[in-house]
Amino acid sequence: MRVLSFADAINEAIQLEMARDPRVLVTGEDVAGGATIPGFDRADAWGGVFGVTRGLVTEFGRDRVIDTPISESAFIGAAIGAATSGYRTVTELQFLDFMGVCLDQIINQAAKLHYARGSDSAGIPIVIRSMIGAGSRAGSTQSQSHYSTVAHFPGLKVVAPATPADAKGLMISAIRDQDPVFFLENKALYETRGPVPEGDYTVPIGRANVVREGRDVTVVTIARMLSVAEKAVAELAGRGIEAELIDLRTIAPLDLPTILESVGRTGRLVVVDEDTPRCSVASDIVGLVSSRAFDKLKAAPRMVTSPHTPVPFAPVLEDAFIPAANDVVQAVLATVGQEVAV
Amino acid sequence: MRVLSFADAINEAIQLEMARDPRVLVTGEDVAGGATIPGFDRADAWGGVFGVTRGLVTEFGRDRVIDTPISESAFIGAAIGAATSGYRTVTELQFLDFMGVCLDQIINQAAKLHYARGSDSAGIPIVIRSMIGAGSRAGSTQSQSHYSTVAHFPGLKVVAPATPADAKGLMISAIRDQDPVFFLENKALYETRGPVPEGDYTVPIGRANVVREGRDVTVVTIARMLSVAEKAVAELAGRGIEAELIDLRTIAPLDLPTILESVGRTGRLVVVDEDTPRCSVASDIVGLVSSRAFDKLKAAPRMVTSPHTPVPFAPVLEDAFIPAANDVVQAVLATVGQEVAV
Amino acid sequence: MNQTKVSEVSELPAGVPEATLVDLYRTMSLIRTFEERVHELFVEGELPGFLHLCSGQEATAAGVIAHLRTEDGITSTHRNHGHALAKGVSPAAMMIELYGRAGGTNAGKGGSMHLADQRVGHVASGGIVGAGAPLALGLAQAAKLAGTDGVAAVFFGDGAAQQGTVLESMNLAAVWKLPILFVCENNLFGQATTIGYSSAVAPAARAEGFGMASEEVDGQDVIAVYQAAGRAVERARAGEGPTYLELTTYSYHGAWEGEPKRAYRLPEVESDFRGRDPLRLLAAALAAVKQDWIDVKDEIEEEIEEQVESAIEAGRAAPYPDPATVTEGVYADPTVTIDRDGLTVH
Amino acid sequence: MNQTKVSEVSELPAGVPEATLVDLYRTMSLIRTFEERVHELFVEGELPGFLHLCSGQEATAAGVIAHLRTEDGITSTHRNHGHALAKGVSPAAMMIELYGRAGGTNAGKGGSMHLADQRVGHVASGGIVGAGAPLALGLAQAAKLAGTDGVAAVFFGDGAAQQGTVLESMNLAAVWKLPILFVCENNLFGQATTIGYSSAVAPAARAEGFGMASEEVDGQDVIAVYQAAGRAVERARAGEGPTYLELTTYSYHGAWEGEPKRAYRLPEVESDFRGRDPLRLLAAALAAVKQDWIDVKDEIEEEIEEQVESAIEAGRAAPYPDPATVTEGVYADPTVTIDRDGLTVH
Ligand SMILES: Cc1ncc(C[n+]2csc(CCOP(=O)(O)OP(=O)(O)O)c2C)c(N)n1
Ligand SMILES: Cc1ncc(C[n+]2csc(CCOP(=O)(O)OP(=O)(O)O)c2C)c(N)n1
Ligand SMILES: [Mg+2]
Ligand SMILES: [Mg+2]
Repeated sequence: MRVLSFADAINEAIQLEMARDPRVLVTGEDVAGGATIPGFDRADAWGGVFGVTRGLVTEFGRDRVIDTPISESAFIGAAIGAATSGYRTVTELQFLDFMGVCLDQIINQAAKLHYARGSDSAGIPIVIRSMIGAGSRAGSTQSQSHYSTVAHFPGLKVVAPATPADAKGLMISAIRDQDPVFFLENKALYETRGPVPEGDYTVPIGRANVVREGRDVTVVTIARMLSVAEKAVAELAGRGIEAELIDLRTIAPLDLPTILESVGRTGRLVVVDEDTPRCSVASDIVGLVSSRAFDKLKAAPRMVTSPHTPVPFAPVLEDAFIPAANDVVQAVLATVGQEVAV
Repeated sequence: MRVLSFADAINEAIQLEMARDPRVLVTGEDVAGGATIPGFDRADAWGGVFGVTRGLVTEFGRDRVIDTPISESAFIGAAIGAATSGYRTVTELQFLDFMGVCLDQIINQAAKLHYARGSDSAGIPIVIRSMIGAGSRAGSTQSQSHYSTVAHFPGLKVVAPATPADAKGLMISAIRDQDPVFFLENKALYETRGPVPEGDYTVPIGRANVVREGRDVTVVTIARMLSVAEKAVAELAGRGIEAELIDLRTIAPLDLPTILESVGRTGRLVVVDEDTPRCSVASDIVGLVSSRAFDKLKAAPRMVTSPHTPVPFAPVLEDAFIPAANDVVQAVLATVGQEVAV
Repeated sequence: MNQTKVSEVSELPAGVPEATLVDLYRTMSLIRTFEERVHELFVEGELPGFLHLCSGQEATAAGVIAHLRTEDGITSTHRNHGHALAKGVSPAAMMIELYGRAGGTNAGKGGSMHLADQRVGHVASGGIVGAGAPLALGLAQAAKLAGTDGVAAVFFGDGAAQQGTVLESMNLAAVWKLPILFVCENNLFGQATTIGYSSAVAPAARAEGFGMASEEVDGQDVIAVYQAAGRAVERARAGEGPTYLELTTYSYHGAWEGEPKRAYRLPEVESDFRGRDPLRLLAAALAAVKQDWIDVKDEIEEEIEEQVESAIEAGRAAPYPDPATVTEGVYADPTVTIDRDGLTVH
Repeated sequence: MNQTKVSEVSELPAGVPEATLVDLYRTMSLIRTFEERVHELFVEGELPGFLHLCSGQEATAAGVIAHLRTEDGITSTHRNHGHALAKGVSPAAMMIELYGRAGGTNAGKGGSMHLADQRVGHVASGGIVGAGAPLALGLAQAAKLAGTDGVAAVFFGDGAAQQGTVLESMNLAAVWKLPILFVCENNLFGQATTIGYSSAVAPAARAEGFGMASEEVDGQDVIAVYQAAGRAVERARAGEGPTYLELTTYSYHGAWEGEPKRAYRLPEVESDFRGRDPLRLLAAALAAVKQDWIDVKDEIEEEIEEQVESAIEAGRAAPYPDPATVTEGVYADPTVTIDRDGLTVH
């Protein structure tokens, strides 16, 4: 199959939906680039900091691919308002770290309007693209992955693809969804490449993906942590430990059944999450599995997360901050070891 | 001992600290009330929507008890800046529901400045007072308890007292603390009364309180949920089930040791949280206990929370939304029942 | 910028048809009657909720919204009853909602602060001060993209005028040249904070700094409001961009129902405004030019009385919502099947 | 409001001592040399990080900060090296931080975007556009409460000027009449978005709408900047409140180091600004009046060259931080004992 980068897969998904549905818009800081500069309606435009929306303004024009001032509350709120008029805006909150300047529009307007208006509306179909992930030496305010804070709010959907194929399929689903969808893109994945089907297909929101089957332990990962866990799983296989690997893909609504089904067979759980630990998706999943499948668990479920600190800048510190394959290996060995010890 | 309301206990704590330390300030919308209205420097001033800061402007004047425009980012950020100059501002984010308009100053500035500046500063000593809690028929944007979203961030401390005595002691600790402290006040508690020691005392931040000892099950509560759980515990005692009741008091940093010590004896855990379930403090505690004390658990740990919905307005709906004593009773019976079944 | 002077009494201006004035009176009278009855019902303990009434401010809702079509969307605030009624939301549906019953505007899930009815363009209101401004930008953007001459309006208070959300929305409206009205209802206070303390200048003074037209208008004088709003709406429909209207008015019932003390509201200020009550001002103007005004007025008020009483009856008669519906309708997507904890059910 | 006209070349104005001009040159030269070497080291792959350099914008930092005392606090942005150097942060400590080593300004925990040194009043910078404005309000409030004539300054860009956080901070500064300078470094772009698209008017035009004084100044002309800042600081120290300065300038290295394409930056615009390079303008002005300028200039540049090279040496020589320190210093309170997961340890 044809191979694309994660960034190009997202670009293709948006391009296809914009071509299919004239009510799909793209807004955000520099999503086109160079607005009002003579000649920059065209291919020279930026297409976002990492070029994910490059070329869209060329094909669809400035009316549908709209640069904005640095006013996230205003333009994300505008996307919500336009949604009540039937438009579907793919808007960009450049980094999830910036949510604090506009979160009200997301958690109190987008998330609640449908319910608080009596649940008889067509919903709030918007997609909020946002970058997550440490490792780019950007420091404490441009490296975070605090998606548990948005996953907390009823009314929002939150997806975090790990592969180019899922990125495309989830983006198409997100754009067609009737509800607000937070679409998280780990910076470190943009250049990763993988097979991506041509044309129009969807990956369902609310479904985790069993990437690898295994009998000994269930390892659940989010976004970039899939690749970290894959290294660990390969090493563990060498030691005769067969891990079942589940890429969560959707953070909210959570596909607990798929996790429970797996834990029902393996009896062991390790959740790998790049976020910090308190009130995280990792502790959420461990808590939910423990309360709903306690009798299935053969050993203490474990979480592998970043430490409870801001993201540090210095490479040696940041590398120590991000969960590594060896952390996953150790966690799995501990869950298995516990039983051996019993 | 002298009896005070929850609101008056907080007022007394702030008054004592302002009298003790001239660098303690109070800011927020109408924390005095009637700024620039002739004659309203005095006792007639509001002292906040529920009068919690009433009288402070009379004693300390407009320079230290400062009304603000409805500009939460600006005045909370100002409190942070003033903290770097040695002032200790008790600032009010009227309802936690409003955090979305100013969260950046809280999670990226207050929470991170100390660490990101190299951890050699005197910290960011501010207290952010904020109301939580449903039941006042205010609807989806003035009734929430989503403190897990702030507890998630390293660098912040989060406290939520349940009694007047703890409210006073925790407020004094919060004002003296070197770090930013989120001080959560459940509206429904303001008029509740209880014994409050005179004068100057502190309740340590980071310590849960074992309110009642019991051998059968550990019930952990947050803020107002203590009173809900107390009803349940009384009913359970009637059925011969002795619950150990722990009032969390501090949400971050979490006093897990006290919970683990209790679960070590009871083998059972029920967490009662007024917040919605996903990535909540309830699932966090259940997750942490399950991963760290798995072998001590005799039955599936449980959480009692509000449902995954915005807070509805209609009394019959809102009453169905808020966790009730019977929900706690049922959860405890289930944990006990499970073992009986074994 | 064009500054309409505060007129002590409004004589009938050319160009405003008498029938329009009568309609304006009808709208204001409906709002006044509705709010006064809600006040009584709350005081009597019959109505639940956290209520922010707009008695005294009727001219702002009536005068502005008179220029809007059903499909012209508005966003409003915690104090939205007047905007809702002027926009054509059913008083009965509103009252059923306020009673917390089933079958009202919001299925019991919104309440006073969150009243909305998309079908008549009352798109959203809510408890977050200033939050309506960005939403209204989207309504205006949609109208512009659709190529209609539709407009949008956001209502907000003098307190909200200081919120960054509103300020950056003003900038975006100017940059995108959107067909939108920023309607600042300056009732002198944000809770107990005077406008003089929350802003060093009149909020409308900011518009120019964003490249936006503005007018400061006497918000007690519905004719002046109607005329200023007319100019703003015309400008918007003609593609000339946004306008900021600052309407000075007063809330007879203070900040909210049950507000502990209102001592900060100086009696002399209040009596000034009550002396220039928007309904009385318009009634006086109409009496001066319209022979049969007294009869028409009585008729209107009788009608409205009946309408409001039957709305109250509807509220009392409506069934309570089924508690089970609390977990329904969190997501619009019909394919979502989740349990009480928000977990996917296969 | 007083509007300084853009002067084509700045002849020596009365009232600015020659020594001050030489100091301004020294500061700008330090910033330029530091940034150019950082650029080279980044291109060579020696320096890590997400770097936003300020070559071309030296006059804004130098001209404004020349009026500030050590205890006058500033807050800055992602593009803060110039402000840090002008405020007196040690180039070696900065370079050590940029190298990600131990012993620098932020113990390796901040990096380029978060440089700070409280001891010299460089209180905070960071990666959130506009976030420095509220913090600076607090610095000014503290100075005012302490009864000193201290002032604060917040630096921000033309893009940040559209952020609600900045706008509502302007209002609060005016309402509280704080001793603060809002310094808008208008370098024509926020990333690839032109100021002409992000704002319908010059950002400084907003100040008046909040009741704040303002000046628009040629940000290439350090003398003009120095004079305007002098007026603003004087006003602030005298208790006359805040001032908004909009300084038009240009970033030679674009938005950030490694920015993919700069085609959106029209060559003719760039060469205009390079033709009015702030160092060259000041050097020309000094050459015209100061006999020994050539020698003084050489001396200054030699000194600075050494200073920057030794800073680089310090960066290269400094030890790497101990990875274990990643979990240290999250809280300032010495009594907090938590584990890696943020849980209390008894
Ligand atoms: C973001 C936010 N901050 C604070 C509040 C609390 N609050 C509710 S109403 C109000 C006053 C609003 O004043 P104004 O905008 O003038 O409207 P008015 O009530 O006078 O009609 C405040 C501060 C809120 N609802 N939202
Ligand atoms: C709140 C927020 N939104 C968006 C960004 C992404 N971002 C980083 S720099 C930048 C451009 C800033 O432009 P300007 O304020 O003019 O400063 P300049 O880079 O031109 O010096 C943007 C949009 C951010 N850091 N913070
Ligand atoms: Mg008001
Ligand atoms: Mg710029």
